[in-house]
Amino acid sequence: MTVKIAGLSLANPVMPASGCFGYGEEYAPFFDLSRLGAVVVKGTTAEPCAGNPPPRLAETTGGMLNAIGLQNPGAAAAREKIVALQQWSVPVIVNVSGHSAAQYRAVIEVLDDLSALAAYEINISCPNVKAGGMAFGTDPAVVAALVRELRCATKKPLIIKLSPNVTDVTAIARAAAEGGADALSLINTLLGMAIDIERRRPVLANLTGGLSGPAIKPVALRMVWQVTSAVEIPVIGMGGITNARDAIEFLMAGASAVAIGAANFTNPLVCPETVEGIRSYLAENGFASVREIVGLAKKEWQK
Amino acid sequence: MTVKIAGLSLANPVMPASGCFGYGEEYAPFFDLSRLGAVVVKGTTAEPCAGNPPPRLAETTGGMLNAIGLQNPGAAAAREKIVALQQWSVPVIVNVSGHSAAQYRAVIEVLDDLSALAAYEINISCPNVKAGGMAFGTDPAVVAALVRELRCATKKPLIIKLSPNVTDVTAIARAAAEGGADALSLINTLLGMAIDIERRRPVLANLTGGLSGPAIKPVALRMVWQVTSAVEIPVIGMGGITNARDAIEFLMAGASAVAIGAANFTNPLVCPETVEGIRSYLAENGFASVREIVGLAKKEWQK
Amino acid sequence: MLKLHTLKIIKQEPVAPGYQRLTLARGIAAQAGQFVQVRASETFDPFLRRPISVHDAAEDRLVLLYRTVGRGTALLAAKKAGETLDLLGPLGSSFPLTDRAQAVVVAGGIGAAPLYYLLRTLKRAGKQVSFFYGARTEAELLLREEYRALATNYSEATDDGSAGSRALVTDLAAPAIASLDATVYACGPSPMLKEVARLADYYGRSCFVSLEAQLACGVGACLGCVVPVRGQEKYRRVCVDGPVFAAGEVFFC
Amino acid sequence: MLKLHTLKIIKQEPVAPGYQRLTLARGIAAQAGQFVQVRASETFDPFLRRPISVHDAAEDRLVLLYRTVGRGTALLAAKKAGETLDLLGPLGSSFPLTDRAQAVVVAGGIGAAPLYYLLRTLKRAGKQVSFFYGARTEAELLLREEYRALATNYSEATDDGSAGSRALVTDLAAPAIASLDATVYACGPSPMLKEVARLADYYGRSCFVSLEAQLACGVGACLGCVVPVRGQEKYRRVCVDGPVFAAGEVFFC
Ligand SMILES: Cc1cc2nc3c(=O)[nH]c(=O)nc-3n(C[C@H](O)[C@H](O)[C@H](O)COP(=O)(O)OP(=O)(O)OC[C@H]3O[C@@H](n4cnc5c(N)ncnc54)[C@H](O)[C@@H]3O)c2cc1C
Ligand SMILES: Cc1cc2nc3c(=O)[nH]c(=O)nc-3n(C[C@H](O)[C@H](O)[C@H](O)COP(=O)(O)OP(=O)(O)OC[C@H]3O[C@@H](n4cnc5c(N)ncnc54)[C@H](O)[C@@H]3O)c2cc1C
Ligand SMILES: Cc1cc2nc3c(=O)[nH]c(=O)nc-3n(C[C@H](O)[C@H](O)[C@H](O)COP(=O)(O)O)c2cc1C
Ligand SMILES: Cc1cc2nc3c(=O)[nH]c(=O)nc-3n(C[C@H](O)[C@H](O)[C@H](O)COP(=O)(O)O)c2cc1C
Ligand code: FES
Ligand code: FES
Repeated sequence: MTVKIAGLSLANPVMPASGCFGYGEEYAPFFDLSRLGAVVVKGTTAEPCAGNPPPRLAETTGGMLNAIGLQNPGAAAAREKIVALQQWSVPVIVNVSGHSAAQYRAVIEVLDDLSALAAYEINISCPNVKAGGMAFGTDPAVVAALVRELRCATKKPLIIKLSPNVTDVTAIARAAAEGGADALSLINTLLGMAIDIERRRPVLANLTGGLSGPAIKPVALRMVWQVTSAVEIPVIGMGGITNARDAIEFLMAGASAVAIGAANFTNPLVCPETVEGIRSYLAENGFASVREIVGLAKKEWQK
Repeated sequence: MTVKIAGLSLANPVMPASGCFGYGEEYAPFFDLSRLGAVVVKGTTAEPCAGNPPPRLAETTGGMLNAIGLQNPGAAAAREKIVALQQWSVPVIVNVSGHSAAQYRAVIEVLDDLSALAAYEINISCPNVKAGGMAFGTDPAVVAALVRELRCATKKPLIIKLSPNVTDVTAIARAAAEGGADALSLINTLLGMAIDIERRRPVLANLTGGLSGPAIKPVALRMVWQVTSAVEIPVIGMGGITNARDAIEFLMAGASAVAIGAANFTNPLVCPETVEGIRSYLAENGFASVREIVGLAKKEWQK
Repeated sequence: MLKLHTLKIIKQEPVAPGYQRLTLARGIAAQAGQFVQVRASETFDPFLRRPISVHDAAEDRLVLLYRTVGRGTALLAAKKAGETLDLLGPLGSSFPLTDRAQAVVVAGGIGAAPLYYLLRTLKRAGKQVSFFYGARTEAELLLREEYRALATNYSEATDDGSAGSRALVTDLAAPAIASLDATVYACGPSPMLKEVARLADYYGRSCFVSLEAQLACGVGACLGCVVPVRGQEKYRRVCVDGPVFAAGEVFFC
Repeated sequence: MLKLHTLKIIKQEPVAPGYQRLTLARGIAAQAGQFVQVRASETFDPFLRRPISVHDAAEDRLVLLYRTVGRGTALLAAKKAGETLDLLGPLGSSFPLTDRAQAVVVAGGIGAAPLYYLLRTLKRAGKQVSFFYGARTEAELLLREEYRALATNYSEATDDGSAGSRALVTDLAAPAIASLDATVYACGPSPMLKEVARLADYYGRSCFVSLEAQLACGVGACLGCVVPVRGQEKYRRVCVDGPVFAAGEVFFC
């Protein structure tokens, strides 16, 4: 079940998606966190961040909208929580968010000495983060420059998390790879909104929010397929995974590992159940390792 | 219940979305088509088109993928079907597709004398239609030029149907408006895919397909809100509408009318039920006309 | 006639592990080979209706026979007598009767579902019917006594030899197709249908097969359910041009 | 203790039109004010769990009282005795007992649900309880005799005067809050809670309110369910920091 991503060796290819698992502590009562391939923690900014005013959530068909607005205790306070995660001896991936390159760097500076911290996932895809009027993650040149700058700031692996709200996700992926990314995560949420027809106004106080859950799986899978055809670096696939079958779809599409977000809310055991489900699938179908199914659908397709 | 769009006067704001209602005949056994605000027929090309090989469909959570590939009998054969729709005395909007500006023009040339034809909906958002390597509907300059050219080809109203698979839908919307569009339709399907883990290959013979159904409603609603803030021309909102409540969300977000696609497959009466549902809502809430709720959520939001 | 019905469930019986027979309280004027589009849930998961063949029909009754394979059929199986079922139909083409006095009917697995009503229809029309029923194992020869009672000649084949011959049902049917001046009807997995079609073509029998495809609308509007047509750059819709096709039209045999 | 449970439904009773009481076969060590996250469907529509307060609890029993307002609660109401319910809990904070010997408890509509268990808890602790129960109409004063039996003093208010006083329940409760050296507890619509909090603050009573919000995870991980905290640039989570808050913490009164 082991996989290698960005120089990390993970016991299995399943991890929770950032922002859907806090700093791990909330799900520790449900299962042994060491059963995860890695833990990806909440988007962390240099300074503490209060986040957006409520309402922050809206349920949608087969999914949900969120506009948390990066509420987090800030990098300094996050240190403790990251260290506390060490007790599970599971690699910790820290999702880093900011409003400028300097802010991303600031987070790395505060955390970089933590041996518990296995890799950074750089969130350049939060709908609220702007650079020069355009969302950060939507301009290849901006992305390449940011990654290059962060590449100099740390020796730890850099995973760049891409936005799906773009015309051509492969252009952004290539820019990140050229900038020196070790791996890519995709997808972040689709930008959406909901209207409360009783109150006659948008449901979310932030107007728009990020759509996640099984509703977006087809879009996520398509982007994982496209990106893994466009770049050589490994991809962590996510977007709507709810069980092992979904996870296997992402692996077969070319992802080297998967992350599970909103489905944790419906089923707190979804991560360990997915690990076991993949394990059974491999055994039943005579595969010796996860690697054997990575990109398998692509190979079949090219025949 | 009457609404005005692109110079057309519709008895109510509800129409089926293109490609989900054939040329009307398939749903005529279920209800009186004159209860619709308009009928939007299948994407029609200059020449007959066989479409993509099967499988063309995949179900997804809260939606479906399709890769029909514009199967249609061609403009000449479509004439008859359009004329046949006249018996319902409901405005007929013809969805026009092509692989080049010349092909769009060719469709218009064949159909333009039909008095039964109330307006054209120009589909510049089909994932398979390419122009200079990039999908047609994703480059503002290409869109403006196409609309300008078609503007000269007909006196009938031109509704431009936009793709959601872009970084900035407002840029495309503005380009279409500047090119002379009378109205906009949005959204077309999101590009997605599915993998069959038993067969270890993509489900659709076309690899990717268009995602529609309630799963995409939040994205559609967001784009309708954005576009109706960016341009003056009216918008026909669509994407995941399944009942009157959904339709009212689109109207409140700024759409002047709505179209219903995939939900027809689940409930063949969804269109007339939505008309009645909107009528009841208006009556119960003391609104004298549909116009009074168009953009209402925006007004509340700006307060 | 095509309509949206809300029918009361009067019986929901397991007929074998994973197989259910559902009896509804009213007829919908369906013919053998036609199907209905069932709404398995009031919610949007699953989003699409599920096509199920008419297993048997009468004025006061509509019977479905189905296999529980996924979410939709599981939800259908959870419905209880007394509840209602929302369905669209009857849909699609039916098995045509011909002027031949004899018929060979070949069923593979759950493909037997629509053939029960066909057997009843053929019997009522006074035809001599040879019925060949194949399944993986004895347990999956659903309702075998009821099928047997409707056929002039009845033969069984299973993959594991637990009932009838341990043979492919097509091999069992081959001599009948070769020797009888019969119309051939078949429903089952695609390789089986192709072999039946090949045999029928070779011996000059007219042959009708019932196909499956992923459907969406079920009424011909979405063009999603097509199959290629022999020798033409064209597709036909399983939901309205089929599900029953002349074998020669859809197989390159 | 926090766990995922699959509990058997032993009773599903309508207690008024649109209101159900659901009794489950096993306790989960819940305290008054806590809630559970119920999975209304095995499918993904609805996608999220639904929070429902613990209406009553014992070693061998968990009781929920809920109003059918949308798809989730409708699916919950369709579940029958003998079926199971998948739930997460107990979750959230509970109503604290204080050293006061008296309590004023104010319920508005379905906000009464968690207060039943609170009344039982207060009674067991030997408190004198004045219970004020407000609803739109008599029919919505759910289980009124059971509530009445648990309170030392019991008063009713309805919007239409069909039972008790035609008054706002807060106006009815005001004299008690003003005059009794009591701890005040409330659950109901937000304007009601604000008014109770204002009264309690004015008369110097400690006051605990149970809040609602749209939840996703229910366990504190998603940060979706927050409410602003008085006088701070901070938010607190309804699901783990609440649903029961000290009134002064969440209302600017
Ligand atoms: C015209 C027509 C007539 C038909 N008549 C009949 C009939 O009379 N009787 C009958 O039984 N069928 C009939 N079918 C087939 C029937 O429509 C399908 O079996 C049904 O739609 C499946 O729906 P589902 O939701 O249960 O399966 P889905 O969930 O849609 O699954 C489809 C496939 O994916 C696999 N799958 C999905 N999820 C899982 C999972 N979690 N684990 C393992 N495998 C999974 C299933 O094995 C299945 O094969 C007919 C089809 C057509 C087109
Ligand atoms: C901590 C906590 C404890 C709670 N405890 C309880 C409790 O003990 N008892 C209880 O009854 N509730 C309780 N609630 C509230 C309960 O969680 C909600 O009522 C429930 O989640 C609603 O789910 P639903 O799917 O039925 O409604 P949804 O479908 O989610 O609808 C939510 C709202 O939208 C409206 N709506 C949605 N669809 C339609 C439609 N088609 N037509 C008209 N209106 C529509 C409904 O009126 C409703 O108000 C509690 C909430 C919290 C946060
Ligand atoms: C409540 C919530 C909070 C999230 N917060 C973050 C975050 O802080 N940083 C980030 O990169 N992604 C964040 N995401 C996005 C998820 O990590 C994931 O990319 C997305 O939800 C798609 O996966 P899913 O469909 O499995 O949820 C958040 C998602 C949700 C639902
Ligand atoms: C089966 C199918 C065929 C479609 N064909 C067309 C088409 O020919 N032309 C077009 O502009 N849009 C086409 N669409 C897109 C719809 O018109 C609509 O924009 C989209 O499905 C979103 O609406 P919905 O979620 O209500 O289905 C098609 C959609 C479906 C599901
Ligand atoms: S299922 Fe839509 S045309 Fe057949
Ligand atoms: S619901 Fe997720 S933190 Fe409260």
